[in-house]
Order: sequence, then C-alpha cells, then structure tokens
Amino acid sequence: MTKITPQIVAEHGLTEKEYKQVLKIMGRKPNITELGIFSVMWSEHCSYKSSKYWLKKLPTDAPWVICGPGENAGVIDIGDGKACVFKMESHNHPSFIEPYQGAATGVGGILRDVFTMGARPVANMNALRFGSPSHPKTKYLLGGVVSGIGGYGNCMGIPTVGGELEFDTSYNGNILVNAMTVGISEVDKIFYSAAAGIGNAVVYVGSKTGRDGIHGATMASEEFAEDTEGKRPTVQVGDPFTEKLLLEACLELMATDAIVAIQDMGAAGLTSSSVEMSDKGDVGIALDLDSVPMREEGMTPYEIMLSESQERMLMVLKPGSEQKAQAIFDKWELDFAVIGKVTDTKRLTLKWKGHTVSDIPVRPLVAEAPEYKRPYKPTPLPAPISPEDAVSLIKIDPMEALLSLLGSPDLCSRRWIWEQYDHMVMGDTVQRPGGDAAVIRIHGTSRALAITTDCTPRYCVADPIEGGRQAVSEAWRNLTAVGALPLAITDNMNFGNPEKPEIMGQFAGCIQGMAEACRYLDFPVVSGNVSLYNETNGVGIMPTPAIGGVGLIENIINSTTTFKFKSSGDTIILIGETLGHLGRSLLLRLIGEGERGAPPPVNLSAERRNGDFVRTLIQTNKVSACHDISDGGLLVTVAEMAIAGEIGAKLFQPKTETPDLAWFFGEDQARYVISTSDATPILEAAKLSGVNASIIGSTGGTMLSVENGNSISISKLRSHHDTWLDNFMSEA
Amino acid sequence: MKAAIIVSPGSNCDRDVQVALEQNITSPPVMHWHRDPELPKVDLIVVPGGFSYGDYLRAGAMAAHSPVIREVIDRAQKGVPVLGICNGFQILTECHLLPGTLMKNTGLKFICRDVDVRVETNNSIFTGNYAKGQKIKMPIAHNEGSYFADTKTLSRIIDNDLVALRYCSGDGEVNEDANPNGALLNIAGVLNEERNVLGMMPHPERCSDKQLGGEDGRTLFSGLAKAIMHPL
Amino acid sequence: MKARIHINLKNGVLDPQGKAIKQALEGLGFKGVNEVRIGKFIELELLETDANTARKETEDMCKKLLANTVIENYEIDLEE
Amino acid sequence: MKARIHINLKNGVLDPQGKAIKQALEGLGFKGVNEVRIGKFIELELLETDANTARKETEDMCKKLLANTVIENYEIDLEE
Ligand SMILES: Nc1ncnc2c1ncn2[C@@H]1O[C@H](COP(=O)(O)OP(=O)(O)O)[C@@H](O)[C@H]1O
Ligand SMILES: [Mg+2]
Repeated sequence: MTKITPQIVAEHGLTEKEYKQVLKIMGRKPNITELGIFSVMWSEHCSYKSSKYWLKKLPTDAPWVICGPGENAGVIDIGDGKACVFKMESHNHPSFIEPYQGAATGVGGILRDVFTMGARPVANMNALRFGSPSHPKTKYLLGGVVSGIGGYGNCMGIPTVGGELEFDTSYNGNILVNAMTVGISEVDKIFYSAAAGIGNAVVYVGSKTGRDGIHGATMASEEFAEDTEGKRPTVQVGDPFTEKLLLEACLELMATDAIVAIQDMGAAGLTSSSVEMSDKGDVGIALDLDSVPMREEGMTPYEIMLSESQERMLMVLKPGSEQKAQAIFDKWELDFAVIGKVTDTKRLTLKWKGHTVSDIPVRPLVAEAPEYKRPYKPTPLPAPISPEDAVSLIKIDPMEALLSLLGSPDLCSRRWIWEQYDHMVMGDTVQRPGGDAAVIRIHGTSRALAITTDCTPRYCVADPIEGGRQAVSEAWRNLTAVGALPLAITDNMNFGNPEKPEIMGQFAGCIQGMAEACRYLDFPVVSGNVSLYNETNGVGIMPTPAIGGVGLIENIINSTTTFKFKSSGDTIILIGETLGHLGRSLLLRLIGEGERGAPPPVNLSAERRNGDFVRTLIQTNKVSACHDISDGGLLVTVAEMAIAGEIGAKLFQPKTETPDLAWFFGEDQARYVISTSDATPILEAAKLSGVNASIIGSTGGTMLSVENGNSISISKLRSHHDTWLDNFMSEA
Repeated sequence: MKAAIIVSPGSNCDRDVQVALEQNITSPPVMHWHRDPELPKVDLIVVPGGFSYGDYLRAGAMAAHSPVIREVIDRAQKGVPVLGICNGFQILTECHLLPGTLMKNTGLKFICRDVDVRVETNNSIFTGNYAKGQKIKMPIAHNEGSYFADTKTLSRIIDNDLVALRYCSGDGEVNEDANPNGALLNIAGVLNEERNVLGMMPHPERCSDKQLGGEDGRTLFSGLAKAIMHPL
Repeated sequence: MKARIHINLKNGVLDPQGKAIKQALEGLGFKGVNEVRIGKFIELELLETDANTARKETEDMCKKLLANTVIENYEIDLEE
Repeated sequence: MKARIHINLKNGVLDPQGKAIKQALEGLGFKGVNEVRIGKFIELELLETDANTARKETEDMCKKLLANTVIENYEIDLEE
C-alpha cells in the first residue's frame, strides 16, 4: 500500500492546510484511495474553491426557473407542460492536448449532463477560441476540435446549430472549447441526483471502466508548464455510438417509473457521482468495487474511483425495478451492474476483494471542501477615446474598410465550421447557423427555442465589469433579434490563474457586470461552469465569460424573423443611439493601430427599452428582417443582411457630427438594424416608446452603396466574407 | 398504405422520416427494430440515415448484417419498394441490394449543406413525380458519400438508366464544381435493375416542410404514396 | 491464436486520404514521398488453435464484414 | 524504398471501433473472437535510398503527422 508522504499529498494538489483538514475529517491518516477521492473532490474543477464565493452573486431566480445552478443542468419552464434543460461546459485543457478527442468528449460530457435530467437533447452549440491564425498550432487545433465536435454530435444525431469562433494571441497556449447542450423534457418528468431510500440498489450503466484520464479533474485545474505535453495523462477517447445507445436506454427507462436518482459520471467519474448523490440525499453509499464493469485487468480501487472513462451513468433504482431496467440496457447492449446500495451511514464505503478500502464521511467531504476568497485587484480602467481621436490616424474609405473587416479572421463567415456539423438532423432547425440565434422548433408544435452564445473578451480585458454586462446583453439582444423572449442563461467562466490578484479582479468584475445585466434584463443564470488556470508560462487568456442564452418564440410562422433582407424596396431603420464609440472596436483592432480605449458602455435601460421595442415589432410581424449590431458596427451589420439575402442596399449619407468611420464602425450597444415595407408606424411607435429610430436607407439592387460615397457589389462582399476560413484551413 | 422504417442502433433520421411519411401517407409508419426479423407486411420499406453502429469500420457495414436486413432483401426481391437515405443507402450497398459503394468524401470532411441535384430518370416509383432533368434542392449530411463502382458496373448502371440523381450546379449543369464529395459521375442516387430499390445521399425528409427550407423532398414522398396506392 | 489482417484499397480505386496525407507531408517539408496508401490493420485474438480452421474463419469474417470486397483487398497473417 | 507503418492505439486506450466490431462478429456467429483492435496501415513510397535516413525521416513523419502520439504507437518497417 502506498505510503502517504508529504510529496504524495502535494502531487495530489492538496496544500498542507487542506491536508490537515482531511486528517481532521478522517480522524486518521487517509489511505491512497481516500486521498485520491479528497484530491479530486477538492480540486478547483469539482469544488469551485476559488470561484464559489463570487458565483453566489449571480441572480438565479425567476418565476420560470425550475432548477437553478447546483444540479447537472439548469431547468426552465417553457410552457405547455415542457421544460428546457441546458448547460455549457469547458473542455479546454483536454482539447489542447488532443483536439479531436478532447472536443469530442467535451460534447459527450455536456450531453450527458442534460439527458441525466430526463431531457432529450435538441441542440448543441460551441463557443471556440484559438490562438492567432499565424501561430503554428492554431490550424491543427481548430481542425481537430471542429471535427471532434462534429464527430460526436453528428453521430448522436443532435444538431449543432451555432456558436462562436475567435482568434487571439492570448489563446495561443490555452484554447477554449466551450460546449453547450439544450434539451427538452416534460415539466413533471425531471430527474435529480439526490440518492434516497435506504437499501435501494446503486446501479452502474454504460461503458466499462478503464484507466482513462485518471487525474483529469486535477489536470484541468493546473496551470500548464512547458513540459505538460510530455507527461500527459491518458487521454479519454469518446465513443459517441455508445453514448447514443446510453441516451436512448436512459430515456426509455425514464419513461417508466424505476429511477429514484441519476447522475452522469463526468470529471472524477465514480467518485464525484457517488459523493454527489449521497451528499444531496444526505445518505450513505456502499459500493462493491469488484462489481464495477472493467475494461482492463488489475485496476486498483484508486484507479476505479478516479477513472474518467466516458459514457457511464450511476443510478439509484426503486426496489424491484432492477429487472425491468436490466432488460432495457440489455436491449441496447450496454453494461448494467448493481454495484452497491444506499445506506444510512452517511458515509461512502468501498469494498474491494472483501476488504474495506475506503470509508469517508460524505457531508464533511463536500461541505468542508476549501473555499477561498482569494485576494483580488480590480482592473485599472483605460481612458476612453473619443471618436475623433480614434479615427484621426485612419485614412481609409468606409467601403474599403468594410471589405477588409468582412474578410478578416474576426468577422469572416464561419461556414467552414458549421458545414462539418449536422445542423438539421431531428427536423426542427428553423434557423440554421449564420444568423443572430439558432431557432429550434419544439417538436410537434409551432413554438420554438432561440439559442445563442456570446462574449467579447477584448471588452472584458479592458473593463471586466462593462465586458460582463456586454456579454449578457449581447446574448439577450441576439435572442431578441429573432423575436424570442430571452429567458435564462448558462455561463462558462474561462480565466487565468486565480492565485493572481489581477486575475481574480477580472473574475470579480465580470461577475459583477453579468449580475447587473442579468438582474436588469430578467435573464437569470441557471447553470454554468468555471475553467481557471488558463495560463501557459505565466501568460493568461483574456477573461472570457462565455454566455449561452435561451429564449422562447411563440410562433415560428408569424412571430419570428431572420437577418436576411427579403425584398427590394424595403426601408432600412436603425434602432438605438449611435455615438460612434470606437474604443476596443474591430476597426481599431484590424485597421487602426490596435485595440485602445474603453469598451462601449452598456446602458441597460436603453438595452431593455430598445430590445422590447424590436421584439414587439417582430412578434407583430412588422419587420421583414432584423439583425443586432455587434462586432464591426453598423456597416458590417447591413452588409451581412445584404449578403445573406442577396439583395443590395443604398444608405444615406450620415447626417451627424460623428466622423463617418465612427458612424459606420462604432460599436455602440443596444442597437439593431431592421427592414420593413411600412416605416411610418414604426417611427411613430418608436417616438412614443422613447426609442431612437431613424431611416438610414433602403434595400434593392445588387450593390451596397453610400450616398455620395463608394459602392461595392454584394457578390464581391460575399466572396470576401465567405472564403477566409476555407482558404486558411486548406493551406498546408 | 403502410410503410416500415428500419431502426438500427445509431439510426438518427428515423423520426425525421417518420414525420415526413406521416404527412403524405395515411397510416403511421411502423418503426421496426433491427433485431426483429419478423417484418410485418408493408408496401414500402425505408432505411433511414444516421450512424448505425457509429459508422465504425465502414458506414453501414455492420447494420447490413442485422437480422431484419435478410428480410428486407427478400421483400425487395419480391418487388416491395425500398428506399435507403444516406446511411440507409450505405447499408443497401453493403448488403448488395444496390451496386457500387460509398467512400469517404474526397475532402475528408463531413459535409452538411443544401445541394442541387438533377433528376436523371423519372422512370421509377420514387422519382415518377419529378420531371426528367428537373433540378431540385436537398440537404446532404455525410462523411462517406463518394459513390464508387468499377468500370463494368458503372457502364451497366448507365446503360440501364439506373442513375436516379446527380449533383449539379445552380443552373442544372452536372460538373466537377458541383460535386460535393467526389462521387463518380456526380452520382447522388442509384436504382437497382428492377427499379424498386433506390439509394440516395441527399435527405428528402429534410426538405418536406416549408418551415425548414424547401419542399422538394415532399414531391418524392407524395409521389411514392400516389404510385403505391394507384399503381399503373 | 492471433490473426493480423491488412485491408487495403484495390489498385485503381482512388485513395483521397492517401492523397491528402501526401500533400500534408509535402507541406511539412517532406519532399521525398512518392506515394501514400492508407489501409486498415485489424488484430483479432482468436480462441481457435488450429491454424487451418483459424484461417478459414478469418477469411470468412473478412468477406462478410471486415473488408468491402468491392473496393478492398485483404491479407491474413496468423500468429501463435 | 518503401516504408510500411503500423499505427495502433496504445494499450489501455479505449478502442470503440474494435469493441463494436467484436460485437458485430459475435452477432454474425463468430463466437471465438476474444478481442479486436483496429489500427491503420500506411505505405509510403520514398525516394530516399539510404535505410538509416529513410527510417529517421519516416519516424519524423509519424511524430509530426501520421500518428497521434498522445494515444497511438507506431511501428516502421522498411523494404527495398
Ligand atoms: N463554432 C461555431 N459553430 C457553429 N456556428 C458558429 C460557430 N461560430 C460562429 N457560428 C455562427 O456564425 C454566426 C455568426 O457568429 P457571431 O458573429 O458570433 O454572431 P453574433 O455576432 O450574432 O453573436 C452565428 O450564427 C453563429 O452561430
Ligand atoms: Mg448578432
């Protein structure tokens, strides 16, 4: 038996103080298996020890929230007896080490989180961030990640309908792969993880256990050192086919009345699932490790408990339902084994070859997990930069600037990605990738979910509070732009090393901004995930609080719209106030001398007023197209609408004091572009609602042109927009 | 009229086809589990898309040996119409109901998008509702859709007018630019010699609903229903 | 008994994967590669101990499932 | 010179394909198959004529592109 030395303790990522706590809880020295269990349960990944304090500040309530953070996924009521279950999760480090399998198993994990709760997954999203296109690993990582996500989701038959892609040098050594799954269940058929019923069987289903990814959870919580690539732990390999069988088998069993509690085995596998189930139910669990289905020979209790083999679930069954359950798993050719029972000891006891190999009181293992309010230093705010100053050094025609923006890595079409994802399977994809939000019909109805993911890290790094507000607001806006009522969000907080006060300052700031926006917009957080230590050799990523938003469309026939221009002769209206804010804009990043200044301020009341106004217009069928304004500003937005609809537009010369470039490329928030065949009533209604609305041009022709300025053909815009990513990925 | 949809582990377009059939056929289709060799009497068999057995080894290879497939072959030989879509097409070539095979896309990537295809023959129960030469738009979504057959087989296919669909450009031209996956002669769909079995890579069930972009696939299903219920 | 099976594309069948890898190798600076062919390699652990029976059985598996004889050849090696 | 490369999953790494194939073989009535592992087999035609240089180059190709050394092993055989 391995001796527990200070070195072994340190290798398990426990500090001296934390280990003292272990000794206190145990009342004795732990053995190696017990130490392993404490180590994974108290890792950053499982315990949220650095972030818990701050996460509590996020609003999580609303009348439509059925289950907030704390379970496998968040649950909201979407009417008609249906619930929407969703969550986002990171697989950053594994994807950097092995992009295909890392991303694939990330998708597998988040899918299980959703179907564990009884929901059939209906859509996947993915928010991706890579290093600079010129970094030698970027192409390889992007290629591998995208085919891994596609490989898993396509095989599962769940459409991947949208996401994000960004490139920035700050992600050179730490890419971000955040995967989100959205599912639908019956409101009264939601499954939770609290074990109950002393004596009930604890059942293991799915794939067999191998030595996969042992210590993955602790790895996900450590900063990369130069040599990480050398001493990789076993990488997990995904098996989407088995997951598809597991999904169908679980849903089939859930339709019967056999399950008391169910929990997927994610990070820290059997350990975290059994600990969480017993802790939530305030009971004990006794496992017989010899009954665990194993793929490899000679596995030790330590390895069995820490294995991260994929496609496995743990369940507590009602007495007498084992046979019925077994028959279902047999039909789907999956392993099914009773491996233990619920006890009244409130302890996790493990038996192996007749001996007790672990005996831990569950409550303290969970409740006394370390929680740190780490020192934090607020980010010093940059001085704002005026539109005039921002453009003073840029001499470029707006149309020329538009061409280079649209053809840049930051704004070019992501078609190369989404064509590798089956985004139509399940037959309910009403809006495919490319627009503001994906729209997925609720099967068999004419209602739909709208889904988006958003974050602008270059704003967050300059001003975390404003950046946090902006990320939430942009998600809200993207849902609004398709006529959806935004309901709730999930988040994925990707940051650097929390032991640095500046990084905790970014974290605290983003949380503060997000919380304000969520509160103001009635857009609570129902689930989320934290990924820290995204640093390599001391260089951290930009703070990236990725937001996944979900909204509801009442009727896909007449209360939604898309961003494509639909017909010639429509009037184009700009909603929201344009001040020409260029601080941290893409214009400065790509054409000016780099990102400078402060990010655009978010005015939550304008955000809400303008959004509510636009949504009402869409829901009453008054607009022919709608697109929110985000990266790249007004001219980019109009160009995207024109390209998508293959219809040109003529814009008036801006009648303002603002310099032209600032007017066209400023990234002021709370704005939308709409097109309509009947502008007058809209302008009148806007006046009554106190919303800024002005006619900026009309649709038609084959060119995008500005009065007294230059024009470009839509086909030229399209070819610029459409080709960068293809070319980049096909160059050797 | 009654249709059966063969459900293999890993099928994932089974429900989509079910919905499309329900819109065009009066009685709901039978969802038939692959392990069950007792196929009820039906007028149409559909082998849907998906990733049967994860597409491991080769797409469709393992599902081609499912217990029910022997029965499907038998029915096909007795004249029952069999339609294989995407993975279904792959399964039908693997069990030799259709000539040739489907290889990895030449771009080595999964492709999901709308493509234009041209109806090469309307002399079949599946394509009779289209005009010969008609250009239609349908989504594809596959990894292994590159149609291949040896020269002899290929000329037999052509001589017997068995090519049902070919990928074409927006103006109906069959050329290399319009070939999404490297399929020989841009072949997107093939019939058997008796013309009662069709395999196609495009997904007609994904364009049978106005809300989802197009109804060109509906023509196929409604044509099938008409032809089966009112045979000439 | 172990069966080692090589499955390769028949001559004349286009091998897009091989072509793509050749290009990628060139891109990485490996200029001296004339041709790349990619196949599958399958190892079976058989209970059978008689070589003749094992070979026949393995051949059967290849024909029925492991190889697609429309486009692929197979080669079987047995090992104790 | 020809390089024949076998690429296999490392021991202990899950082989979902092998697992599924084993089940399918059982379904076809081949009961005596204990384990199935599936790998790749790559053949390269090299211009290089010196065996040492060829081996080094091929190894380099395996590390850089052909094998995914995080989860796979490779084995090189050279042939005139
Ligand atoms: N990784 C991805 N996977 C699938 N779709 C993507 C991905 N990245 C971007 N997209 C799609 O491209 C479109 C443009 O993305 P983005 O510019 O982020 O939109 P927005 O500015 O409205 O937030 C969206 O429809 C989005 O869903
Ligand atoms: Mg948008």
